[in-house]
Amino acid sequence: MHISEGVLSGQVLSAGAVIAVTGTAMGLKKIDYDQIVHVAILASAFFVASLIHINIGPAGVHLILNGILGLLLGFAAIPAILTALLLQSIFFQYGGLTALGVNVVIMAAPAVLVHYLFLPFLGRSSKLTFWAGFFAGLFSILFSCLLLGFALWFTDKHFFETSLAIIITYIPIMIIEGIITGFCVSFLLKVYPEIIPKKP
Amino acid sequence: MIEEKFAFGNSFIHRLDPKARIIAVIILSFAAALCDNLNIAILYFIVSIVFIGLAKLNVKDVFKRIKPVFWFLLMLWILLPITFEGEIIYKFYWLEISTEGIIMCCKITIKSITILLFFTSLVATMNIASLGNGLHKLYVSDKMIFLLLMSYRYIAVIEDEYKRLLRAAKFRGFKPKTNVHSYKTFAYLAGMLFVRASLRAQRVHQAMLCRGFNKKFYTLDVYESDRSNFIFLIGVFITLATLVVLELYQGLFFGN
Amino acid sequence: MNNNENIIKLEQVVFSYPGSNITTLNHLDLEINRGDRLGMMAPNGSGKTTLLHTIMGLCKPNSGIIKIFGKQLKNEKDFAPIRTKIGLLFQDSDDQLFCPTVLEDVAFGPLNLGFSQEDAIKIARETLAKLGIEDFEQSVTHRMSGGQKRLVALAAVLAMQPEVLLLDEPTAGLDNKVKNKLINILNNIDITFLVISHEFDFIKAVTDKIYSMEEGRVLTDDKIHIHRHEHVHKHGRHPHVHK
Amino acid sequence: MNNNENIIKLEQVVFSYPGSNITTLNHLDLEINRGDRLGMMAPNGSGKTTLLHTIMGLCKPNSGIIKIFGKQLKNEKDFAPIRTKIGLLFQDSDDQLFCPTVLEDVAFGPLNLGFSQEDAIKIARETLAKLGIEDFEQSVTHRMSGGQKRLVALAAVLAMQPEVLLLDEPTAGLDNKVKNKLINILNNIDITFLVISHEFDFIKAVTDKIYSMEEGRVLTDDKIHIHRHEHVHKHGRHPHVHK
Ligand SMILES: Nc1ncnc2c1ncn2[C@@H]1O[C@H](COP(=O)(O)OP(=O)(O)OP(=O)(O)O)[C@@H](O)[C@H]1O
Ligand SMILES: Nc1ncnc2c1ncn2[C@@H]1O[C@H](COP(=O)(O)OP(=O)(O)OP(=O)(O)O)[C@@H](O)[C@H]1O
Ligand SMILES: [Mg+2]
Ligand SMILES: [Mg+2]
Repeated sequence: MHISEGVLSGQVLSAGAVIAVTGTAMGLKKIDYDQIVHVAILASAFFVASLIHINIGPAGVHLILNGILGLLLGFAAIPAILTALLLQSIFFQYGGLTALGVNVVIMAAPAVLVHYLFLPFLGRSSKLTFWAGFFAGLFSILFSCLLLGFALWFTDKHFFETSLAIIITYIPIMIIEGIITGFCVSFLLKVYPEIIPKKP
Repeated sequence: MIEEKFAFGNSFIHRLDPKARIIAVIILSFAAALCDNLNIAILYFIVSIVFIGLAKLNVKDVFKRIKPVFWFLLMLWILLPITFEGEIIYKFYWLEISTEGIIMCCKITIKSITILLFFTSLVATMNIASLGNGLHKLYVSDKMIFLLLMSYRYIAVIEDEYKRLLRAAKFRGFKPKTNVHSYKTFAYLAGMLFVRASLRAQRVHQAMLCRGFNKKFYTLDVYESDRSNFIFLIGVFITLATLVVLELYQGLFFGN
Repeated sequence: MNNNENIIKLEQVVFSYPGSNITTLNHLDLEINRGDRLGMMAPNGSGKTTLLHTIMGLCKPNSGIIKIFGKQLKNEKDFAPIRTKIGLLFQDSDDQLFCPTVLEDVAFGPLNLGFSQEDAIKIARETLAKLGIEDFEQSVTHRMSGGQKRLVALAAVLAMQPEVLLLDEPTAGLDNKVKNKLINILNNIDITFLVISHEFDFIKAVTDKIYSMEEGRVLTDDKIHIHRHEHVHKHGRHPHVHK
Repeated sequence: MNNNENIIKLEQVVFSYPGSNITTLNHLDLEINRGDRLGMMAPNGSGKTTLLHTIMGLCKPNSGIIKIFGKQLKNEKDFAPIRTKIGLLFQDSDDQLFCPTVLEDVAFGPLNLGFSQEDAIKIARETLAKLGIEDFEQSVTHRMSGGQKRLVALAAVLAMQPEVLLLDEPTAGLDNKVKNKLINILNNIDITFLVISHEFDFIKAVTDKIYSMEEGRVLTDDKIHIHRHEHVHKHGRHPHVHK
């Protein structure tokens, strides 16, 4: 989920950059030197997971999975997402430099939010785990869409209908991210519970 | 997948110090992003083309690289003129196309391509090691640089792992469809990627400890600063100043 | 059974990885007949894994003909049904196991083939029993040892009831006990197979013929000079030097 | 040089992985003396890798004594300086090469030891030259072949100028050419080492003594029965069965 270059106004771009830098600094502070490799390689996994291609009927979409990254990393997800987005722009030119800050906020803020909202429910029972994962996946995309909409709306009030259209097209993706995140979290809890952090 | 196609060239730009290039790309991109006049935006676009020329990049490859943006722009051209409110210039039943929408589309198209070209000519022409080096000289936090380099290093490894996992699934008759079994399988594949990433991180961390890692990251310096970097940055500043002045006093030059 | 029935036939196959200017497979010919038990021994990077992937349709050759079960295969659509009949054991078992438990992993194939849940589980259990690893049924794969994983991966492949097995270095990193178990399994299974390995003893024990690869081609001559290291030596600090 | 000088000494070391109820190392004793060239051959999952990690202080034992260079080591602080003097070659080279280029990777260790930038680069270049891979200096590690990566990882370890080498299955998946290169390197290096391998020929060619592991203990008896597969056999469908 990206906003392309050249769309947003100066105020929105700088607000995004400032929030992203602050968030990244906070995230980096929470990573100590023993965890930094873990965060880095999970960022690689997040990057690769975003290449996974899923069918929805005749169309296809790429996974986003910022919800899972948020659940696994909390605040550390911010620098991890910044890393992944920067590498994406270097390799594929999705987005460039000026919108990077805003894009980090769009992807990372929901990730951190979801961490605090849903992590406490993981591992209580297998059903609860799945649904906590489901809503973590769904909400992270929903929040991302809302942030994207706000960014456009703050740039120019005329973007209102455009924002609405984007949010509506993302509804199927929210559901699919929910399903995938639900199964994925159940999988992790069964196979490798150490990867799930202690309750916040 | 990750082929740094432009990183290994031999041009004026390739020889520049990464630090100078990073400074240049930041100020040029933001200046272009903030520009609000279509005519000036076109001038920025011309400057970006000059940079592509200076870096001696293959035009076809550059075009291929920025192709994803065209899909986005296409969507924009379909969506914006009909949803953007403003003065209606064309009406087709309930479809109303606004002038503001069209102008907006033009601006966004030019600006986004320009910024991507700046990025391609100045940043995509370094390999990641040099990028890390440049960021280091610009006092970016060591942790952040390390995160970037390390993450880059293992993307190819993890991507290979993913490809092989998907392959194995396909060999066992898996056909991706729109159903729960498919989504569950992809969830398992993604989950496995995270598990393996985490296990690998443990081993890599251990390997670093074994090599005497003591919470300090070193960057090898390979670029020496010479005069060309300075001249380059001066050139960038002059161009930029000219464009900004032009935009401020646009009325005098373009008469609107 | 007609022992000369061609199962896999490659003719003049040329392949190079996109972006690379090396021709990894260079006018390669290969025939595998029903009942063949072939070994393949060749240096790192000579293209063995690439060859197996070409047979499976993962690497699309630039030119040449691939015939499997007598039918020429050209595109993804032709290969898809073939892949379930050829079992490929990957060089790294970790790449092959992605379900939460061993049982689910082995049942994954049969489920995709359209078997019902119960039948798939039944097949999975039978296959595990055949390999003597039924006790691992509920284990989590990534906590198993290398040898155990290899056997589970083999079970996952065998559960598809393939007609040919392609084994990519099945013994790398395995101890002698598991190696012997594999030898045992391969010698008692009634299936056509091609096994890649760097270990002469192992290949010798399970196959009838040993092939090699050189310059992108398969050398089928039975008289290939496979340099065997017969002279194991105890030595001091300055031993005889191997070239 | 006193040939009986203890470099590494483990006494009654007990270790089990957190959350596991198996005692991986069970009252294990081990002595490595200066100049030793030891081999270790033992089944998968018998704890060889765990043993090496315990020596390096990466796995903290539940009880027992670890003495290295005559000094007893207890916590992270004690181990940190020791790790630079013991070179561990990991089972998977990808775990060990984490810098963007080969040169940086090999220089990583010396830089951490406090060498200046130029000296670190000089040491790195010399080490690469010693292993005959100086041409790879600017290569990106993840684009290299398995054998090349293994040699670079070895260079990275040797650049620290360690006094002891611990090698964890250095030959798995390598062809005979690279294997012989490794044999050559190990036979011409003046360093104490312990090498783990499943390949008898290789171990035999580079070491003086072969140890094994069983039930979490090291068997040092020179008379250990290492079951070697001397009788390679051609066979029909129902061969002699190995137990
Ligand atoms: N994805 C790829 N892109 C480009 N080149 C590749 C790729 N995969 C392999 N190669 C190259 O193709 C050649 C053959 O590789 P392949 O993996 O088939 O060798 P192999 O015989 O299986 O070696 P090994 O014994 O190490 O497994 C090698 O030179 C390798 O570097
Ligand atoms: N991180 C871990 N958590 C729990 N158990 C582990 C872990 N790593 C290894 N084990 C277990 O400890 C035992 C010893 O493992 P180790 O890796 O030391 O064996 P190894 O002798 O090196 O085997 P191989 O020849 O396959 O490399 C095995 O039973 C393994 O399953
Ligand atoms: Mg191979
Ligand atoms: Mg091991």
